[in-house]
Amino acid sequence: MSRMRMKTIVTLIVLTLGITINASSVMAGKSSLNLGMVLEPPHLDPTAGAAAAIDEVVYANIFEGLTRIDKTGAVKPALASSWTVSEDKKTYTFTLRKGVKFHDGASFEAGDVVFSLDRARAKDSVNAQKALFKPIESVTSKDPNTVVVTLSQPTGSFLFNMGWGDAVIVDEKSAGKNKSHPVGTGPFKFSKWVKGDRIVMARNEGYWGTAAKLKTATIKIIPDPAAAVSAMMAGDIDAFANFPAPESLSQFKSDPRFKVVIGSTEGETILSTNNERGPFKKLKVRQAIAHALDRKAIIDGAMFGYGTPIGTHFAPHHPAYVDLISTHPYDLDKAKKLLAEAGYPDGFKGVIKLPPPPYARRGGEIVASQLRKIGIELEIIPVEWAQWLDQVFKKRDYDLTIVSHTEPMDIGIYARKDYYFAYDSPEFQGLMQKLAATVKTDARYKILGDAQRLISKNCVNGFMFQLAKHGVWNKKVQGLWENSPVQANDLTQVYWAD
Amino acid sequence: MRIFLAKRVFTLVLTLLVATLVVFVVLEILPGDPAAVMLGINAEADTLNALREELGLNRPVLIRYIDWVSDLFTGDLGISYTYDVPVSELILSRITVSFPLALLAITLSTLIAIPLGIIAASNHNKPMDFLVMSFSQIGIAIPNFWFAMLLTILFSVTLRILPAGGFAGWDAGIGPVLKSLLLPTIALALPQSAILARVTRSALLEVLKEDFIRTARAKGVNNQGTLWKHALRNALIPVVTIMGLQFSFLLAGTIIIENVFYLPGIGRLIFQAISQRDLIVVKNLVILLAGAVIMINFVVDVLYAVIDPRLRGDKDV
Amino acid sequence: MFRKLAEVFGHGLKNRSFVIGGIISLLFFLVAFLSYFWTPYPVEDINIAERLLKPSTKYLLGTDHFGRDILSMLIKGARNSVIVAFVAIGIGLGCGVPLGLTAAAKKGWVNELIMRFNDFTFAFPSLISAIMITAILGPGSINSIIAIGIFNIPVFARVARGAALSIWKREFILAARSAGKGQFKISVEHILPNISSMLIVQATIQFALGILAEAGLSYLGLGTQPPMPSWGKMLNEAHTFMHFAPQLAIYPGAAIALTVMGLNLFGDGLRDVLDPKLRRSR
Amino acid sequence: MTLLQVKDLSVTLITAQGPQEVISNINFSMDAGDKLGIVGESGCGKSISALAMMSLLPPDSQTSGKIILEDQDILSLNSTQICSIRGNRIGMIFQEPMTALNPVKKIGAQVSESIDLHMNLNRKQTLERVTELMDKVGLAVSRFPLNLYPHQLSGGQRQRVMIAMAIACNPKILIADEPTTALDVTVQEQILDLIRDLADSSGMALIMISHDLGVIAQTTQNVMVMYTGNIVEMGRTVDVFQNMLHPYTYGLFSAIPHAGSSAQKKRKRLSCIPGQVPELHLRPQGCNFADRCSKVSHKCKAIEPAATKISDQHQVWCYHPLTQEDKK
Repeated sequence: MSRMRMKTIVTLIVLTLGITINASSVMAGKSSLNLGMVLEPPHLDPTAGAAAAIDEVVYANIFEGLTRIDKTGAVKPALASSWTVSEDKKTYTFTLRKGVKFHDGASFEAGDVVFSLDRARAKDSVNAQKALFKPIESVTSKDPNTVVVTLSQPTGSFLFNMGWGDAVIVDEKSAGKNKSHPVGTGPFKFSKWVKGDRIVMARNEGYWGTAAKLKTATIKIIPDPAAAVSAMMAGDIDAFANFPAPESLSQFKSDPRFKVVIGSTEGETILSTNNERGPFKKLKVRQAIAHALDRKAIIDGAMFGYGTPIGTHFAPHHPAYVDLISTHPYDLDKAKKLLAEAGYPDGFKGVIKLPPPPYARRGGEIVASQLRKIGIELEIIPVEWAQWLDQVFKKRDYDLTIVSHTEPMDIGIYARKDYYFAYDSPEFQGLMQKLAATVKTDARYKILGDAQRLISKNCVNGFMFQLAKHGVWNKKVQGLWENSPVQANDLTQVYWAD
Repeated sequence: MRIFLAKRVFTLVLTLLVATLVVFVVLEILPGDPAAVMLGINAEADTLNALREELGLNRPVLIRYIDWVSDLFTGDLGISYTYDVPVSELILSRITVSFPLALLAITLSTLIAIPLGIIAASNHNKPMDFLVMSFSQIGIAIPNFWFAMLLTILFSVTLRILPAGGFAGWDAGIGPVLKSLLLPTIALALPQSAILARVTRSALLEVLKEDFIRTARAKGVNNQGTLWKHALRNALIPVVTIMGLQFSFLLAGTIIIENVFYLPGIGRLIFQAISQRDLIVVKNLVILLAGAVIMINFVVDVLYAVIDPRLRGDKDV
Repeated sequence: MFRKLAEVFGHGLKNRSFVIGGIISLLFFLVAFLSYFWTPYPVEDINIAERLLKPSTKYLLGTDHFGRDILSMLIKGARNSVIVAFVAIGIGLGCGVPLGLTAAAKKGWVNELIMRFNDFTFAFPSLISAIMITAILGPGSINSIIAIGIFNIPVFARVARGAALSIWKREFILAARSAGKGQFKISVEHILPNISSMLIVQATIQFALGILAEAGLSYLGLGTQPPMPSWGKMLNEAHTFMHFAPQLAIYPGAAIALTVMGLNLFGDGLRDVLDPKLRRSR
Repeated sequence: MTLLQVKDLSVTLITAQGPQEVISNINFSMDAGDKLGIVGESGCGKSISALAMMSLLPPDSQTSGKIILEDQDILSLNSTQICSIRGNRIGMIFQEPMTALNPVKKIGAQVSESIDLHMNLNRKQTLERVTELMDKVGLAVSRFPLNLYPHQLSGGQRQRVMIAMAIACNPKILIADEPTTALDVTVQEQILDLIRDLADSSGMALIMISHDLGVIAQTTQNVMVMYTGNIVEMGRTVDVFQNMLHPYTYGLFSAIPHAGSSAQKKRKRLSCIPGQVPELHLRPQGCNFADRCSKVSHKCKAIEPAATKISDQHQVWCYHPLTQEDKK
C-alpha cells in the first residue's frame, strides 16, 4: 500500500472517530506564544527554590528585582531606576521607580524591598542562594522611594547579584502564596498552571515600563526530546529557548519554517573529580585523565557537536576567559605514561555517578569508554538529582561525576575547600580573597586569568565543554534571547513578525 | 452475603494499614533529602534546616507516621513539598488524565478481546481461530512501550496526524483530549486485549464442553444461542478475574505509557515525585494505588457473585 | 528421569507450539551464550564518527548514536535478559515454592499468613514497587533482578500451594502419612516431584514475563546500566532518535517480542506435553 | 406406525488414537408410544446412538446410515432443521443433573427456553405452561419458585427440572440417558416412576438408556443390548429377560445385586464378566465379546456373528446362545 493511501485511510479512521485534525498553531494568532520548556518548575517562587525552571518561567516576566540582567549579561536598572554607591563601596542607595503596582493591585514601595531582602537573609530563610545576601549588613527605607543597603564588605558583584531571580522583590501580603500563585511587578501576570502540562501568563496591562507585545504566553512542559521534535514540527510549540534534543537540530536547520540559534550559556560541563579520594588524590592521575579526554568526541557524541570545549572552569564568551585547552591535549600515550608514573601502570577501577541530564548520561558513557583506553575502568552509576545531591554533593561519596555548573561567574567555588571537589588550595583561596578586594576591571580579569590557569594546572576537574543553548523557534518569532547569561526566558520584547 | 462483605472489608482495611506501614518505612529508608532537592547545590545548612522544619521533616518518625495515617482517615493528604499545593488537588488533577486513559484502555481492550475470543472459540481449530491466537501470541509478547513507539513512528513521525505526546487539557474540549489519548489508549489496550482474548477463548472452550451446553442444544437452541445465552455468562468468571488482575498491570502500564507519551497523569506524577523526593506525594499515591487495586479485587469478588449465583451463598430451599 | 525427558521430548515433537517455541528459545539461549565468546564488534567501543549508520554489509543492522554495532548490542543484550530473568526466577522458586509448600502442608494460620502476604504483594502494582526498590538501592541490573524476583515469589507460592493442595488429597500421600512420615519429608519427597512439571511450566511463563519486566525497567532507566547493553535501554535511547533514525527502535523491540513469543509458545507447548489431560483438547 | 427407524447406523469418532468406529451398522425401529431400553456397559455405544438421534455428536465425527423420524432423515438435515426437531419432537434427559443445568440461569428460564423456541405462546401462556410442567414433575411452583437457581436444588429435584425441560414441547420421543445413575437409590425409583408415568399419560415414545437391567425391566417393553457398538441381543423385554441368550446379557443380569450397596454391585459385576470392555482400537476380529466369553470358539474369533432369530420378538447375535444349562 502506498504511503499516500495509507495516510488517507488512517485519516478517514481518525475522522470517523470524531477527532478533528488541525494544527492548533494556525489558530494561535499573532499575539500569543507557545514556548516549550523541558523541565517543569516545582513551584513558581524564585526566592524559595534552586530549580532553574522557576527562573525560566517567572524571571523578568512575572517577577523583577532591583536590577536585572539583560540578554548580554549586563546589569540594567529594573525596579530601581538608579542607584549611587558610596566611596567605600559599602553603601548602595537605590532610587525606586514610582507608580509600580504588583499584579494584585498593591503598590510597590521601599518597604517591599526591605521585606524581600530581609526575608531572603533571615535565619529561617529558604532562599536557595542565601550566599548572595551574605554581604548585606542592613536594609533600610529612607522614604517610600529610596532604599539604602549597607554591606559588611565591598562586593564587586553586588549589583549583578541583585539581578538574580532569587533576589526579586515580592509583596509581604502575597509572598506566602507565590509558589502556586506568583504575584510580582513584571510585564506578565500569572493566569494558570495546569500541573505537568503548561503555565499560562497574560499581559500585565498596568505595567510600569514598555508593555509586553504578546497578549498571552503559554509555557508548555515537554520533557521528552522526541515529543519536543514532534510538537515543534506540528506547530504546537512556537519556540524552544533551549531545545532538549541537539541530535535533531540539523533537521530544523534544513526546514525553512524554523530558525536555529546556537547561543552560549553559563554552563561549564565538567568531569567533577573527588580530589581527596584514592588515586584521584594524585595530580598525575588527574593529569592523565585530562589527557585522555577527547573533548571533540564528547561534544560530538553527547551534544551532537554543539558546545565549546573548555580548558578551565570559565565561560568562553566572557572577556576574562583564558583559552587553556592546549595545556592538556588529547594524548593517550602521555596519559598512560602519567598513570604509570602515578603508580597505576595497569590502571584502576573507579565509579562515575551520573545525574539525569543527557549531557551527563551520554557524556558519562563516552568518558567511561575513553578512560577505559588508559586502563581506568569506571562503573557507571546513574543517580537521580536527589541522590546526586545527597551522595555526591553532600557526602562526597563519589570518584567522578559529570555536571554542568550553570551559575554565572562561579569560579569562586574552587575556593571552598569543603565543596564537593574537595579541592583545598591556599593559593587559589588567596587569589579569590584578592579578587574580592579588587575593583578595577583589568586587575580583576588578571586575577581571574590566574585563577583559571591554576585550576587548569592542578587538573582539579576534567574540563570538558561549555553547554550551548540550542534555540529553535518559528522564523516569525522575534525578540527571544539567543544566549542565556542568566536562566531566563525574557518574553517582554517577543513579538510575531508578519 | 453480609458476613462475606464484612470479612472482605476487614481484610481490606487491614491490608491498607499494613500498606501504610510498609510505604512509610520504605520512604524513610529512601536516600535523599527533599529539602536538598528543592534548594539545590548552593543552599546553606541553616536554610536546609529551616525548610525541613517548615516541611515538618524534623519531627520524630513515630509522630509523623501517626499523623499521616490519621490524616489519611480524615482525607487530608497534606501539601506537596515541591508543588506547594494540596496533594489531593494534585492527585485529582492527574486523575483526570489517568482515569480516562485507563477507562478507555480497558474498554477498548474488552471491546476487542471479547469478540475476538468468541470468534476464536466458535471457530475452534479453524483458520480464524489460528489467526486470533496468532494475534494473541504476538500481542502478549510485544512490550507496550515498544508498541507505543511503533505507533508514534507511524502516526506522528511518518504520517504526522496525531501528536507524539502531551495532553491537550480538558478545557481544550473532548476532541483534542481524545486525540491526545488515542495512541496511548491503543498502546495500552492492544497487548491487554491479546491476553484477554486468549482467556475468553479458552474459558469459552472450557464452558462449551460442559454438560449444560449439550442440554441447551438438546432443547433446540442453535449454536449462536448456546454461545450467547448459555456459554458466555459462564465463561465470564475467568474473564473477570483476568480483568481484575489486569487492572494492576494497567496501572503499571500507565506509568510507562504516560512516560512514553508525556501525559501528565498519575504514572508520571509518581515517577517524578520519587525522583524529586516529594515523599508526601509518593506515599499518598502509593497508598491510593494499592487501595485501588484492593478495591478492584473487591469489586471483582462482588462481580463473581453477580455472575454466578452459586457464589452468593444463598441457602438451599 | 532421562527416559521421562526423552518421552516428553517425543511427545513434544508432535506439538507445533513446543517445536516452534523451542527453536526460538534455543536460538535465544545460544545467542546469549555466544556473546561470551564473540560479537561482531566490541560493544563498549564508542566510535562517534560512525554513528547512526544505516544497515550495511559492515554493520548488518547499522550503528547507534555512539557508533556501536546494533547487532553486537542485541547479541550481548540477550545475555543480559537471560541472566536477569533467570536469577529472578531462581529467587521466585527459591522463596515461593517453600512458602507455597508450607502453606499447603500447615494449613491454619500459617497458610492464612502466607496467603495474606501473597495478596498483599499483589496489591502493589509491581512496577511501582520496582521503582521504589530501585529508588532505594539505586538503578542497576542486580537491583532490577531483586525487584523482578520479589514479584515472582507470590506467583510461585500460589502455584506451588494450589498444586500441592491437590496432591495432598491423593491416596499415596495418605499412605506416606500413615507410614509416619512428617509433613516436611512428605513435602520434599512426594509433593515436590509431583508438582515439578507445573512449576517448570510456570517458570517458562515467568521467564518471558521477566524479560518483559527487565525491558520495562531498563526502558525507564532503572534497570541495566551501560556499558552492558540491554534491549530495554536500547529502546529508551532509540526513543530520542525516533524522528530520524526510527530503525533503532525496531530491532530491540523485535528481539524482545520474538523471544517472549518463543518462550510463551514453548511454555504452552510444554504444558500440553506435560499434562496429558490437556493434550487432546488443545 | 413406525415413528423412528434406524438403518445401518455407523458412527466414527475422532479419538486420541485416530478415528474409531464406535457404532457399527445398527438397525432398529420403534413405533409411537413404544418404550425401548438400550442396555450395556459404559462405552458400548448406547449414549452415542442416543446422541446420534439428536444429532448432537461432536462436529468432527462421521455418521453413515439413516435415522428416520417419521418421514425425515435426521442425519441429512441442516442445522436449522435439526434445531427445530431437538427439544420439540425429541426430548432428552441426561445422566448428570448436577452439571446438565446451566448454573447461572434460573430454573424457570431454563424450562421456558424450549417453549419459547418451539411453541408459539405468549408470555402468559408460557408461564402457565411452565407452571403446569413443574406441577407435572412434582416441583409445585408454590414450593419451588421459578427464580431458583439449580444449585439451590437437590440432585433429584434437578433431574425433575431436566424432565420438565425435556417434555416441555410434548415431544414424540423422550430419550433418557442414564437418568438415575447419579442419584440416590431412594430417589431413583421416584424419577423412574415419573418418567414412565409421563410417557404413559402422554403417549410419548421412550428410549431408556441404562447399564442397569433393573431400570430397563421396570420401564420398557422392548430392549436392545449393546456391546462395543454392536447390538448383541434384542427383543421384547419380557422375552429377553426370561430367556437371556447372549453370554453378555447374562453377565449383565448376574451383576444385579439382589441386596447391598452400589459399591458391592460394582465389584460383583467385575467378577461376573471377566476382563474389561476392549479399547475401541483393540477390538478383535470376529465377535467383540469373544475375549471375555466363557463359550468362545474359533469361529467366534474369526467371523462376526449375524443375527439369529429366536422368535419374532427376539434376536441374538451369537454362535453359541446360552442354554438353561449354562445359566446354572
